[in-house]
Amino acid sequence: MTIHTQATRAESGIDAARGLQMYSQMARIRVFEERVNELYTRAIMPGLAHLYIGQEAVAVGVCAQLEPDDYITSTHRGHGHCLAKGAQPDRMFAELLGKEAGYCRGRGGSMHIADPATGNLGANAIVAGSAGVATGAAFSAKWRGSGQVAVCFFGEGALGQGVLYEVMNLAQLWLLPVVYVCENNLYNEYTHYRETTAGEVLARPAAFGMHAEQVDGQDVRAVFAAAGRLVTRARSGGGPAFLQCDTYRYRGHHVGDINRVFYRSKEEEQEWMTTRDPLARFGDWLCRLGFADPADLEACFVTARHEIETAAQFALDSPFPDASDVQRHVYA
Amino acid sequence: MTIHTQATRAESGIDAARGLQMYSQMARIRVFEERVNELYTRAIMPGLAHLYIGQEAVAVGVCAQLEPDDYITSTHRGHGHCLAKGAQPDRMFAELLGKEAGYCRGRGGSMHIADPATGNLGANAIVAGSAGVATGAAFSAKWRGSGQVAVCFFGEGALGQGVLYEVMNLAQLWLLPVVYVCENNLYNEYTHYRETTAGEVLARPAAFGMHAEQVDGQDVRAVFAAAGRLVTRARSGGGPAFLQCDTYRYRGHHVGDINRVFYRSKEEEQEWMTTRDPLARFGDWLCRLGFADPADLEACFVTARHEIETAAQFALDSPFPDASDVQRHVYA
Amino acid sequence: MPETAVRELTFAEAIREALAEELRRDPRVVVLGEDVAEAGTPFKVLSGLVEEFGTTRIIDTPISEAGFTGLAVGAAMTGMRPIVDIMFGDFLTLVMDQMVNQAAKIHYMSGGALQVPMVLRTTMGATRRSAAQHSQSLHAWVSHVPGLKVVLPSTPYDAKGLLKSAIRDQNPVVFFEDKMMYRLKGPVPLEEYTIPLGVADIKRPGTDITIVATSSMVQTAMAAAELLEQVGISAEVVDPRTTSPLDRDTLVDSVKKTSRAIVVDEGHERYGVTAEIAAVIADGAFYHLDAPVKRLGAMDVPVPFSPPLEDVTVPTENTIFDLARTLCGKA
Amino acid sequence: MPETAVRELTFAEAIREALAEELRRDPRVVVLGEDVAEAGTPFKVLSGLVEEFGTTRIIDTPISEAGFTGLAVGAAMTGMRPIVDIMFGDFLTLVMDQMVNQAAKIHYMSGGALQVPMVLRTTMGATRRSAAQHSQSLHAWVSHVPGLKVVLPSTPYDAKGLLKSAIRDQNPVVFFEDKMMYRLKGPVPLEEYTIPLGVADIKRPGTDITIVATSSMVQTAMAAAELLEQVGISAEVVDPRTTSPLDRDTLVDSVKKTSRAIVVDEGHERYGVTAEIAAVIADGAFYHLDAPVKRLGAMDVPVPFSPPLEDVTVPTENTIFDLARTLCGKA
Ligand SMILES: Cc1ncc(C[n+]2csc(CCOP(=O)(O)OP(=O)(O)O)c2C)c(N)n1
Ligand SMILES: Cc1ncc(C[n+]2csc(CCOP(=O)(O)OP(=O)(O)O)c2C)c(N)n1
Ligand SMILES: [Mg+2]
Ligand SMILES: [Mg+2]
Repeated sequence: MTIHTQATRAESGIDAARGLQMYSQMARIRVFEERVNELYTRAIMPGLAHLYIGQEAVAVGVCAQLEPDDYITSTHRGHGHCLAKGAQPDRMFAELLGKEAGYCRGRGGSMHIADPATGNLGANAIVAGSAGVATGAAFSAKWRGSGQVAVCFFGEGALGQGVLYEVMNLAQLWLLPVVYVCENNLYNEYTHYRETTAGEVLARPAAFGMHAEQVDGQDVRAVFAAAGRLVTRARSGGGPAFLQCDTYRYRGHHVGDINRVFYRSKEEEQEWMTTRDPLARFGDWLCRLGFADPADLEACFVTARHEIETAAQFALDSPFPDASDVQRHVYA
Repeated sequence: MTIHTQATRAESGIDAARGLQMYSQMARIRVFEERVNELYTRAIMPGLAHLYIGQEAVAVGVCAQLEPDDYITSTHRGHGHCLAKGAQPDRMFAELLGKEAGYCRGRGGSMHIADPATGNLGANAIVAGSAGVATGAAFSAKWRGSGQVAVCFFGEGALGQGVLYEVMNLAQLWLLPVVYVCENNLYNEYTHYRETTAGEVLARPAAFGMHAEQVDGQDVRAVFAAAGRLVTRARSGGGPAFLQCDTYRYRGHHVGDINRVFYRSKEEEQEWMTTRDPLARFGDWLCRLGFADPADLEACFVTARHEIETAAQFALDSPFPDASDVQRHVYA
Repeated sequence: MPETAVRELTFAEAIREALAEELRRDPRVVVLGEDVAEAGTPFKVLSGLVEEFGTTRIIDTPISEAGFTGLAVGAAMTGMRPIVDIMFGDFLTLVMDQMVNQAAKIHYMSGGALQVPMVLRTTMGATRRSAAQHSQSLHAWVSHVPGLKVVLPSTPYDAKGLLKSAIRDQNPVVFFEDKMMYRLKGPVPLEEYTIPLGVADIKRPGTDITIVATSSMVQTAMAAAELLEQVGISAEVVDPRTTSPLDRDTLVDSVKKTSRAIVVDEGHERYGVTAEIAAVIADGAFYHLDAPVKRLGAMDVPVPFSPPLEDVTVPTENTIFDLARTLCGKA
Repeated sequence: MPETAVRELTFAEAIREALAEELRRDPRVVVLGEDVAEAGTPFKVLSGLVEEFGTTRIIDTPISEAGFTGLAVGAAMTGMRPIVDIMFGDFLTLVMDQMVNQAAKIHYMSGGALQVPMVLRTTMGATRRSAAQHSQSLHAWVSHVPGLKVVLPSTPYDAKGLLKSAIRDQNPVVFFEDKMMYRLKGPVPLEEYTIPLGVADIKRPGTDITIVATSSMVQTAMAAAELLEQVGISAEVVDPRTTSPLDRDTLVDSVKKTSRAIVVDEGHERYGVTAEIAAVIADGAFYHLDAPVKRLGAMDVPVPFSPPLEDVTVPTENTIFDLARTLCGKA
């Protein structure tokens, strides 16, 4: 078990093109989520949404190491993973608005976006609910000899669910090509993870003899480097691994969670946003190495805003499903 | 995390009286189980039974450290735990035969014997099924400030069940007075535990920061010593602990499991029975220290045989419950 | 309802008051669940309790439904009266072993020696745009299990009185709260009262047709009854209040009087609560029925997220009204 | 049954043969469960399969029902056709989240994009002296869940044909085998055949009363029908074979003909399968019924260990016989 917190440039293997690509992906996620928040606040979006703002480096760093046909599974806080794995914002917005043009034809909504075409086996509204699915996809990949890898994204709250331990044991026993990515954003809803989690997180996978690493989840280069190692290892038959990414959600647990002082301080939020912002840090690095200048970074945001706006408009203009269609897709 | 395999005399704190008491308790369990086997083979006992023969040192070593009002929970292989905690063979046989005089008035049978008067909260036919119950009893003891300790007995197969990890996390978080006693008899039914268990057993509790020890479960002195440490620790507010006892069941998974060569060799069985038998080893030690002579040991068996025979006869002569009574006790 | 000083409380407030009173009354009562303490649950139903009772009585847990429910079973067996909070009824899937193989059976399996006085509070109900894994009404499952009692209050008054009885019961009780009713207001007496488990309540008397409804569907049925009155049909609305035990006699007697019945419940229709109640009525009132007993459950589809789809999956006052009119031959 | 070369197979052999044929036919089929390989399960139903297909197809798992069922869901979504073995139906409690929140809903929640072609085989049935945690018949729960199909074969012939269809189905299917029937013998054709899911079978034609029965209760109903014949009552025995989908029309048509019905099932009676079927019949055949539709489920008690107690908890040919005689006015 090794712990890495910083990746050298060589290790990370990020060149200018790749760097800008990753930066724009992160910008896209942030702009997407801002727009979701706005749609919700303006009471245009039904239900709830759990925003990924602040955690962008995790999804982007990991997914940048995946092939298009590699699998991911996601959580209630899934928009970032979907986008990073290749989903398009227009069909995502359509799904969030319950429109027929959505990835799930409006049946799923924010917490259930699935997109088999990009290897996304679905977000999941049950905490740890996709641990079995991801492990099974890895089982299938190994069994079929397809060379695919599965990544299971989950929050540290999922460490409370027994099924996670059951499948980690299976994955290690059978050396399945699955990487468990634990996004430790410090909170299970409104409770600090230290109040719910005895011992050290990495000791949990280690209990099954599983290779486990920890990275600074606000440093996309570190995430990218670690994910690269673990995905390559899994793909080449080295078995499963566990990657703890230390991160932070800037906003509420969900869009309606506005008054947060009863569980975390404004200072803490401020500290993470100002000193550890994944976009700011990565942007700085890109500029320092001459891979980009501030105008390039701003251009990424401009492009993202344009794309997201067009996508949102598409979704807003799209029709709802026909109510007479409600009984379709119960059975295949 | 410390690993002990041998206890010195001083550590074990066993004197002649205590030693002979523990030896007779082990003899009683063995003779009880032999009689169960016979009742089953002669088709007198309904259902199935999972015999404890070979594992006597675990139940006796642990329960000898418990107060009468301390709690235990048990498993499908539960007769040894019941007897060691103070249950009487007559009402146990009655239960096994489905008689009204049984501990559960015949409603429970072999896999569900419970006896609140001796702190026994019940055997359980769900693997790991009593992990929650034991942890809750410890929660209750701590909450009520009663000074009681709960011991959760389970086979190594229970390491496959997620709920065990959920409650170990709770027990450690809240420092509950519970000792998880894992009887590793090498097999989950007909499958070797190495094929079902990735990594090392003790790393599992350690993952939650829980104190964990391993002992030779065929050495009742070692079990007694370790249990003493962990029970005292729990009782004095030190929190939960995990005790792995390496042991072996001499007979089949259940009474009907006669042909075992497809999953384990006769040599292996022979080896355990001849070189590590808990009664033989403890008897030798008692004699070596002058606490007993062979005649004393034989006398324990004679007494046990007499007690068990009387108990079995009582049960055989007892009436079945009245069928008209079948709907009682569904609700309290 | 007894004649006494009353105020208007919301459904959530009534539940909170029942909990507070029982926490005050009996030191063995504790509440366990995710975000129950400072957060007071995501629905804010428990807001303020931790301030009065502290974190030793209102206990935040990890996201371990099976674990803390199992812990509650053991605590209940050994002298406490735990109340477990399962945030969404959909997560009952995770605690079925603890509730069904452990809690429900221990009293019987021990021949009466052990008891499990615990309450599992959870939610039900769709149309909240929460999609398929946060909208289920799974009370049929637990109603099927001998050893469990199952409560489905439909008003603030019933919620308070039934919850207090559930907490004092010596058996494991599953208590379902429809999320959509938390803000519903209704009269609740200032004085202490309890409502026994197993007694149905005639929410509105009538002569032409009986509408048996559970939980929030009682509200929907009451609205339908108003509409029916306008077309000259007198509907009796009967609320069983507990599906287990089920007050068979009150249901059957009502239908013997009206000779027609519709059973409305928000669980899926197939193999759901409407099936049991309809079967009981069709049998018990057979010789008095002028029309087949009809059922309106939730549509047999996973609950869709999209609002126009979700809205057609649950019974409404209009679907009840239309069906009742047809049954009464006045459509 | 088609006219072709037949032999007598036991129920267990028929299941094993179905599995072997499908394992041969489709390389995507694998079997996962506890002690399924060398041990061939404690019931020996899978004996010999590992010898032919090896441990990459017949896979022993840890005692992790939720874990390996969840794994099967993911494998099914990604190109395999796993068959999961849950030793005792009582352990369904442990896999409800995987089956209900995951397997059953994924196709719908994804708007049709994903499919979960898997089979969960498990057992049911009491009177084996296995006590309350190893004797339950919990098929009502899964029958309540849209997205799942539920199969309850009653003969070796049906078991083979239905299991083959279940394995080829694109949906998650729960397949219940009554432990008490494993040694039951019956004719099974040598030639390949399948039986579609959702088609009831009239096991015995009759004119005076319809006995709808599931799983091993079909055998009990057949025995009761023999007894009834001796007293001049002609009973039609109808086996739905699948509770979901339910072949409503065949059931209702039979009762329209006979005008009387008893529904027999080994799950608990309250909120069980008998409720749904009785409600469907009481509604669909309302204008043809000469007597109320009666139900015989297992008694609503945890299954007791003691033989004289256990024996009175399940319907028998005598209880069916007595009830049918009373219903037909010939008691
Ligand atoms: C099994 C289950 N229990 C409870 C919930 C309610 N819930 C939704 S999100 C959440 C907290 C999850 O925390 P974490 O896993 O750390 O993810 P994060 O929200 O921080 O991204 C809870 C308790 C749920 N969805 N599923
Ligand atoms: C949840 C659950 N799954 C499967 C079983 C069937 N079963 C009974 S005992 C057993 C093996 C248990 O092995 P272990 O825990 O090591 O105990 P041992 O029999 O060796 O004492 C199994 C799989 C069960 N009773 N409960
Ligand atoms: Mg978190
Ligand atoms: Mg073992």
